[in-house]
Amino acid sequence: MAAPCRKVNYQFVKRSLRCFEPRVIPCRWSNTLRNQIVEKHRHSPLSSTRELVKQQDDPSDVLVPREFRFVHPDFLPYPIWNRRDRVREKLEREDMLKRRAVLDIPEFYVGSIMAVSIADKNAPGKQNRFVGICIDRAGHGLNHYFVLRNAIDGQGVEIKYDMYNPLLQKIEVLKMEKRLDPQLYYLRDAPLEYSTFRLDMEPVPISKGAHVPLNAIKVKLNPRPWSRRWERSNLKGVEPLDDYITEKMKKQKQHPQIQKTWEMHDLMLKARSSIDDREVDQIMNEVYKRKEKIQKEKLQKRGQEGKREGKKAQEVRR
Amino acid sequence: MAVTLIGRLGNLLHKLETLVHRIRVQDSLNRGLPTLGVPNFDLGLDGVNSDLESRLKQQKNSESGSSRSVIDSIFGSILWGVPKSRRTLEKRLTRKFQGKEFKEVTAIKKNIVACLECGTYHEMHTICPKCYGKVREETAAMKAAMGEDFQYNHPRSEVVYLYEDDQEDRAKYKGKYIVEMKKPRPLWFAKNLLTKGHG
Amino acid sequence: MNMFRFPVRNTPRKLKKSFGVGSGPAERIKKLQMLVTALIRNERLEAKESYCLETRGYAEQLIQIAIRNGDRHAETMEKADYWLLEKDLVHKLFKVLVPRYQNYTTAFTDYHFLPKKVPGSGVQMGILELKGNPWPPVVPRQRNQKYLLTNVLISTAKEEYRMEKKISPDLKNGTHDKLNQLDNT
Amino acid sequence: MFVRSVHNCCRVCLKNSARSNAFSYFIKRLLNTKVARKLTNEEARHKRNEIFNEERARQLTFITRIEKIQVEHKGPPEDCTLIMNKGLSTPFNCAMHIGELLMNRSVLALVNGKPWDMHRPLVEDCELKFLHMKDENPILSNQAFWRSCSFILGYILETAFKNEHYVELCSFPVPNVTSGSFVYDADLKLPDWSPSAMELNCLSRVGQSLRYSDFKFERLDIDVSVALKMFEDNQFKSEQIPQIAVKSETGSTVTVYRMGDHIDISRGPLMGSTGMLSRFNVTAVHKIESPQYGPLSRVQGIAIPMSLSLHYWTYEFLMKRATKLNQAPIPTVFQAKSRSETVDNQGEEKAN
Amino acid sequence: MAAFCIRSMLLRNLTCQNLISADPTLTARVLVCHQQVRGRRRTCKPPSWFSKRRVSVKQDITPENAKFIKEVVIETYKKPESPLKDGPWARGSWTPRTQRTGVLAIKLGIVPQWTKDGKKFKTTLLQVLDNHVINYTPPEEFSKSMGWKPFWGSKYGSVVVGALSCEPHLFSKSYNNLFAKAGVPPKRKLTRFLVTPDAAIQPGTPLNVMHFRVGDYVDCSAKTIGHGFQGVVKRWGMKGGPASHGCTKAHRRMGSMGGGGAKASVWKGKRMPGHMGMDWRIVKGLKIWRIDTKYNVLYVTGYSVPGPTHCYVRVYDTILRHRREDLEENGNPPPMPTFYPEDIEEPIPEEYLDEELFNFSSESISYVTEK
Repeated sequence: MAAPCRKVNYQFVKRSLRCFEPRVIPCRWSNTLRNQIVEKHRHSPLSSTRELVKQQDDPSDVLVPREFRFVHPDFLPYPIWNRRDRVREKLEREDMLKRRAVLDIPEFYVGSIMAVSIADKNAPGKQNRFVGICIDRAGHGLNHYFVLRNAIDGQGVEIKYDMYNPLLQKIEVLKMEKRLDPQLYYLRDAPLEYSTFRLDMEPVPISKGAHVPLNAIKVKLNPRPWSRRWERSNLKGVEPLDDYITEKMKKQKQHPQIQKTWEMHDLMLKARSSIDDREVDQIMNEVYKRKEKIQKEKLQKRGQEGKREGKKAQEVRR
Repeated sequence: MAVTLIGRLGNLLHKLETLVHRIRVQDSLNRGLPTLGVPNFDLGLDGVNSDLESRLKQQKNSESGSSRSVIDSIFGSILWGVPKSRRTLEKRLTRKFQGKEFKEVTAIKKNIVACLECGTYHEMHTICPKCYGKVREETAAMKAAMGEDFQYNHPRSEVVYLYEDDQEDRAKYKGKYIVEMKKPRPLWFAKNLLTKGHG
Repeated sequence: MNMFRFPVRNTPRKLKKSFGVGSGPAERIKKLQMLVTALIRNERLEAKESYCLETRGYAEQLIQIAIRNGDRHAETMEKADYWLLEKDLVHKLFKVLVPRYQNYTTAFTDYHFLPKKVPGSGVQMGILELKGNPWPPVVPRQRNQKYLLTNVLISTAKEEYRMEKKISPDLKNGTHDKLNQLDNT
Repeated sequence: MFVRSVHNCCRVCLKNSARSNAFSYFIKRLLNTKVARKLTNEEARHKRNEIFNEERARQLTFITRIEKIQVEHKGPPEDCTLIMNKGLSTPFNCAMHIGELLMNRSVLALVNGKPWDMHRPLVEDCELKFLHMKDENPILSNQAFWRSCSFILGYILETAFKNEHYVELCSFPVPNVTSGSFVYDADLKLPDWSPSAMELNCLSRVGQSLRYSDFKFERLDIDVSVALKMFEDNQFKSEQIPQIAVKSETGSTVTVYRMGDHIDISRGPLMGSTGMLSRFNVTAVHKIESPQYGPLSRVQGIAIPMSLSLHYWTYEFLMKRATKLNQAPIPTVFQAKSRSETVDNQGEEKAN
Repeated sequence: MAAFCIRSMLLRNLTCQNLISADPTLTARVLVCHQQVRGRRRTCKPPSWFSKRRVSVKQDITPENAKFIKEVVIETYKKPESPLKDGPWARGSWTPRTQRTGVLAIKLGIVPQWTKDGKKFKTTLLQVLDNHVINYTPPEEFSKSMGWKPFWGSKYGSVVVGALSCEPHLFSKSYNNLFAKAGVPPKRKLTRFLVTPDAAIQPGTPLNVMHFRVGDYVDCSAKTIGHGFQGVVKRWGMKGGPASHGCTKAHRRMGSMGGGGAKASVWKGKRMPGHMGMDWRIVKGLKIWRIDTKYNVLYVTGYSVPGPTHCYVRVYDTILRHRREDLEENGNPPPMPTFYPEDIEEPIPEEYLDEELFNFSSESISYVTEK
């Protein structure tokens, strides 16, 4: 059977052709710029507010100690790269260094026992001093914080301090130590004796240049219930939990959805969620140089003051 | 499309014809009439067997009994849910070809370029299919020339493929794994391109 | 900011299941292991676009850590062992690829689009290759464009422009400095 | 004014009554005589075309029997051998057999290593290659393109002006891409006219529209006598023609090209068709003084072929340069030997 | 003040894209879509009548030549044709009714700051990159160019501000011609501010962060983060259905859509699934706490400035009356029509800090009173 030959309607042809026109439909007509483009405009010779690029020093010319990055984790920026900005991080770092020039923030780690004095309107002496073990430190840049824990009158107390809070008067490290785990929140489920420290504890001296001692103590947790499922996070500083958990829980722990073995070797996951080593080197290099400069200035100041005092003393003697 | 539609209609009609024929045969058997070899289903057309036809017509007129009601019921049930008017070709085509794939196929491409080497047309962002075909063949030959080492025991140094006409470079590749290609180097595979892509 | 040498998505692609492997994150990694192994062995892959681009990231990262840490680093060795299913390739990674890419400043891999056989249908296929491989090049040789009509016009215009600028050299200096700075960045 | 009014009158008469045929005829004759008094470019072109057609028809009569020749094509898309007609088939015809790509992009053909026009019939067994603008060394095609653009400038000058102005084309120099512009020297007979930017635009538009009309360049070798007859209205050309003919191989032939209805002398080769133009601009009209021909106008332009894309900003930068006076030699009849090498239009060559 | 509010609402529809007409002479003409649309136009596609702005020309140019062309571009725009040919325009004086132009900034992110009382709060960093005034249209012309009669009469003129200079090779000719008057390189982004005629600015004037002062209040408008097509639970925060107990296919659905009886219909404006985000939003009355003149950065209160990192933000003087009172009463007018470096003789300091803001280089805050 032959199809009837028909005259094609002009309107129809027009309409159908219109729908074939190549259209560029962006999925998102975005109002946002990519990072590279912003950087390009910041250094563009056409720009009126151009940022002059200084010759970047080789990271090799200043020898930054390898430990420096572990001492100052607060200088590392937020790792998700599409939310980062160079200028913001730079300004943030400037503020941090300014604050560090005023307040002496010592080296400490999770597990160290610290004393922090902070200005408090409602405290009796308008100032409050708290001693405790550092169970966590986190946050990037000015948002960096640490948590101290102590048991006072048989009651566990935890205080979170912003590291760059201007109310902080003094930070002392009473006992420099490291623990086996990056976070010690399991102390909440441990007997109180593990987190009890005397408020008038005297600082334990540590010789300069010596390695930070590692406290390999194994904490014995209380029986369940716990605040978290500790059996699932592979804790090193805790005695084996096999006595406390049931067979079902052990089985659940082995479940691939919980183990997530595929994430262990996921190279891109790591690359996306952490900062590249080269960049860390750059940042630490910059910070190290600034800190050295600040220290020199401080020393000079002290020297001058010392001289003045000496002169005064001499005058008095005379 | 129209052809298929009309074809289907034809099939349907044919089935109807056979069905009606069966019913008639049954009818006539019941009434003791001789069966008809040919389906003599007429819709007002002049059939060949005019006398038989006239006889049947007479029968129909004389007894309006069970047979008519059966036919009506069948026809009625089929014809009820049928669209009354035919959809125009334009409407049908518009509906049929509104899919995304169809637009992609029919859209006029403005990014088509000709390969400067072989003159094959391809899209600007893609590589030339003809040139790549040659590359594939040559690569397969090179892999075959290396033998089992390629698949199971990969050499621990850079691999160099030496064609017949570049034997004098052998000294240059000292310490490298050399594979002999027993044929001259193809014209399109220039030698100096081996050391490409630095930095 | 972004230290990747090649375009990277914020979120990883979900790879559809294919023969031998299923779907889900674990199977995705399994598929990628196979692809990375194949890439390191063959130095050139032909696969779906999404497969190629996902493989690219993992292969680049693997080579990068191998270059940085060397074969004496336990963690790197563990990663190499995990990602290369065929163990003769571990030697290839450290003995062949590391010296090859030691001084590279760009990506180690290249990606090319393959044309679709039927327009408007089918999956986009692509080619992923390691740079500096011994195979014939996929992209035909770069032609010398110096003598094209437009280039002849521009380059002669450049000479004339420079001649004019010589008369007023104060203008010229500024631009060159700027351009140099631009290059440095 | 008079002509116009008479014309109107004539129209009215024709409209109103059929009986006044005699009168209208008289008026028409009057009109004709009036026009003939002053020569226009249009008429001259018409005449040249007629002569061209006659001459070509005459030359075609020499081919009494169709002979076959073997053409070997080398290059992409594939090497092949074609059997073509001697004296009739052109490289363009070969390209039609091989593929659309070659038809569209080829500027020139290389026949036995010699540059050959796309529309010039092949005369013997040969090896054929096609050249395009994106070749590795496209100097030949660049020159052909530049020369064709000069040729087109001549067409623009002849057609763009009103009928009152009789423009006499003189010659154009050897194509020199490095100079940044192509040139045509002509006597516009408008001593006080310096074109405004808008007027230059109008001139450019004529060239730009050629891209869509897609005229092909046809070549014809003619005898001196025919050439002289063809260009008898042009004082410059008629002076140049005998000198060109002497230079030629036979000693008495002149090569002319036709594009659309425009005919000019050129040594060639020229590009295939005007469809290859992408951008075309007439950039400047300068006044020059020739020792022999007196005051002339040097018209300059710039163009880009279809296959090479350029952003408008870059193109405008090049256009700015093309407005400067081109330093090509000024046309003279009797010139020194050294100069002749740099002159392309055959009109200049006789001087040696 | 009501006029202000409605004006700001109108600005949503009049985005800068409207400015790009094919004819360069119509730079100031505002094109408005007259098509009657029910509800808001939720599409990412530009209307058909926009002329194409971006072009991608693959030039067959050698790298050396490309570099040369870049050099020419820089040379061309280095000393732009002086817009001061007709002399600098007269500068108006500030009145309570004055509406100045704003700037087009880029959001950098969020950073905490402390007051001198020791209170922590979040600030948003906005960088003003390479802003120039591209065009000014006086009120009489502007009110006519709309295509409809504005209800504010001829009160406001318009100022087009552009940010981020680019090479002209990225854009079409019609777009590049928009910048001929100002004599600046073509900008990546344009926006328009309505201004009173006393705040008229000459085209070509650079705008920088000193347009504002510390302690001023500003409004920020930007496009929010796009989420695509979303259901009611994410879009409107509805509760959804129960997870189990016989719930079939209704875990994340909305409940009832409307009542019965007289209201037996789905009312207009019912919250339903649809496109979420990617929508203009204005946040009003944000205080400027700190200004960094080296990097041209504003520190603005809060983390509610819409949009992701590196999105464009329109920043302009606030329209909230109680935030403008300070300017009116204390006779502390902002620089008019914008800040000119000639106004200040001494060099500009690198940083301006609010009086209440804690300076990180000062001593820690202490409540202990020394006796």
